Amino acid sequence: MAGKSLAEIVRRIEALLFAASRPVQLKELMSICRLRKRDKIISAISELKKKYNVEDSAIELVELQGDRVFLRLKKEYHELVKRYVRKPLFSRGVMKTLSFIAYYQPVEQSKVAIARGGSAYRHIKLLIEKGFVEAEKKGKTKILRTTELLADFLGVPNNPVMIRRALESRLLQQQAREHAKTTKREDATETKQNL
Amino acid sequence: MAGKSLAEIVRRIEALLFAASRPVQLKELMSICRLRKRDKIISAISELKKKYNVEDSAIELVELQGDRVFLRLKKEYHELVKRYVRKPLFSRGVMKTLSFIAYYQPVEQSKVAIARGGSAYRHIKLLIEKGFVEAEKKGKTKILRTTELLADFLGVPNNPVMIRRALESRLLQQQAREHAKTTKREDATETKQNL
Amino acid sequence: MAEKTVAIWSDHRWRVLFDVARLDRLKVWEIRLVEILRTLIKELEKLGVIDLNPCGVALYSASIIHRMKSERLLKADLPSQPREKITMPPLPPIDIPIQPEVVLFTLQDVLKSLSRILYEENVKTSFVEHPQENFMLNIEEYLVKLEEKVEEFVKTLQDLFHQKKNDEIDFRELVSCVDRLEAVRRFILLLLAAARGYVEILQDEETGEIKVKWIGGKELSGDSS
Repeated sequence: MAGKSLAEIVRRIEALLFAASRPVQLKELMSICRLRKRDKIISAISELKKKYNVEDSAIELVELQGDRVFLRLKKEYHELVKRYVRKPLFSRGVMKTLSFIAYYQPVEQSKVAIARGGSAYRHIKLLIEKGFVEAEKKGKTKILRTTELLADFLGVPNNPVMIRRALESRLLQQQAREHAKTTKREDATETKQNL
Repeated sequence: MAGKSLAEIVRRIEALLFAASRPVQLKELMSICRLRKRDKIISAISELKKKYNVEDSAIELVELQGDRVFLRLKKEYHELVKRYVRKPLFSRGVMKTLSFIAYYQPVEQSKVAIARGGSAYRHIKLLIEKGFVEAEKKGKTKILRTTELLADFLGVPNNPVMIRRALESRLLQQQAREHAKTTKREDATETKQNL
Repeated sequence: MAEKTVAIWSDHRWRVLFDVARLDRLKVWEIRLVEILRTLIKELEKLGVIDLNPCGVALYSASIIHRMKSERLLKADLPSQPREKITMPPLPPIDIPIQPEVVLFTLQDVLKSLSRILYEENVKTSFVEHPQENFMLNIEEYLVKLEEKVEEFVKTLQDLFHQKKNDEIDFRELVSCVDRLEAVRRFILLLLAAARGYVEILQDEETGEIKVKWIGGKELSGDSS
């Protein structure tokens, strides 16, 4: 595709990033554009950034470790949009299995099944399919780890310690929120009684 | 949200359209923007159109019948992108149900279920959700039709007769091509044997 | 005396000692041999009789179980530890931000599944009727189109005869590599071409083969360039 214009390269990259809904490797972008050199891809990405990374956009184009780019919804719109998107990606059960793996990784599949029950196997299959977990065979069982994709979503480097810390801090935030709610409710009751 | 700027309304609409990956009703857009009047939404949509409906874009914003808007990948990039997207299609079963409805429409839901089995109801739900099929109540059953969105996907006018004819003629062409291939192959084998 | 001890043979508490045939299927680490033997001895003492037959069987089973335990110990087959319990802090479910799920398919995919439904699977479709098509035929338009098609076809025939440098060809050549519908279409056009005097259609009485002969005159050798 040496003859293809920069505009066409930009469009192809945009097409792949839009449809993939995941971080895409530079290699894949080179393949879809039939280009052997990175420089044209890099300049096409800068062009796309001009379109998306402006203040007036709900979508952003981010570059991630490991030569990957990701077209995603800006964080501040997640909560807002969630109510209108009919099918969340994972059920609550699957998300709990994911957080278990993330917290205890690297962890044997059999241990996940003991802790999370029989349906854990189905959850794990789905999580692998969607690219959030990867499995490595070891004897009779499998060792599970979360992937870079999850680290990206949590906004931390892909390293078990950092991921655990991120989860712990989320847990603390959640507890604080719940505590605040209870206190507020108690205060309200007290005020009522005092009236 | 009367105080919210047009820019924020545009961003919210973009966020919902991006995340939903389906045609979204104006009503939903009004709700996410907490607006009671359509005019602001309409002007926000025009703003978004300026961003997407330009030549240099692989994504387009289309308005569909029934006050719906859809942010989608341009048709010419589907084939190209399909290889790189992990789960690009509806499952085989859903595709069969869709092509069955396209071919026999308007068709009663109960008949689709007889022909395609019990899981047809799940398929139909998904197809309606994604905007490829629409249902109209008629007595105890529903009459199913494919939508403008599908006709657009297939590149034919949205009219049952035209869709069926288009499908039939393409099928015949395909069979002729396959027949020609087989004959050619047989001829080649014969020539080899005669040598 | 034997009747008194029958109850002992069948009591589930000591079953493991009297069901000799099952010995090799036992999970030996789960058997509390000393406890079982003590209760058995107490029971026998209560009866106040000594029946050497069950005592012998029990002794034999006990010794086998004991031996099995010793052998397993040598093989380092230690009794399994109770499963390690994983104490889990109340982790919040990880909420994955919304990812769009773009559905991609093409006409080719629809055709593939349609041909599976129509030709490969035995799908019950006989009850599905196509709605009446609003078939408005415009005769004039139809005739104009037909004339155009005949003209096109005659031109193709002319080129074909010219290429072959022969004024007779086999009808089969005209319809090889096309589907049934196209073959019918070509046959009808051929009849029309014959009616207009461009070709003659001859059938060999013996073989039944159909030959097409160009009788369009000058056009064949003439001006196809």
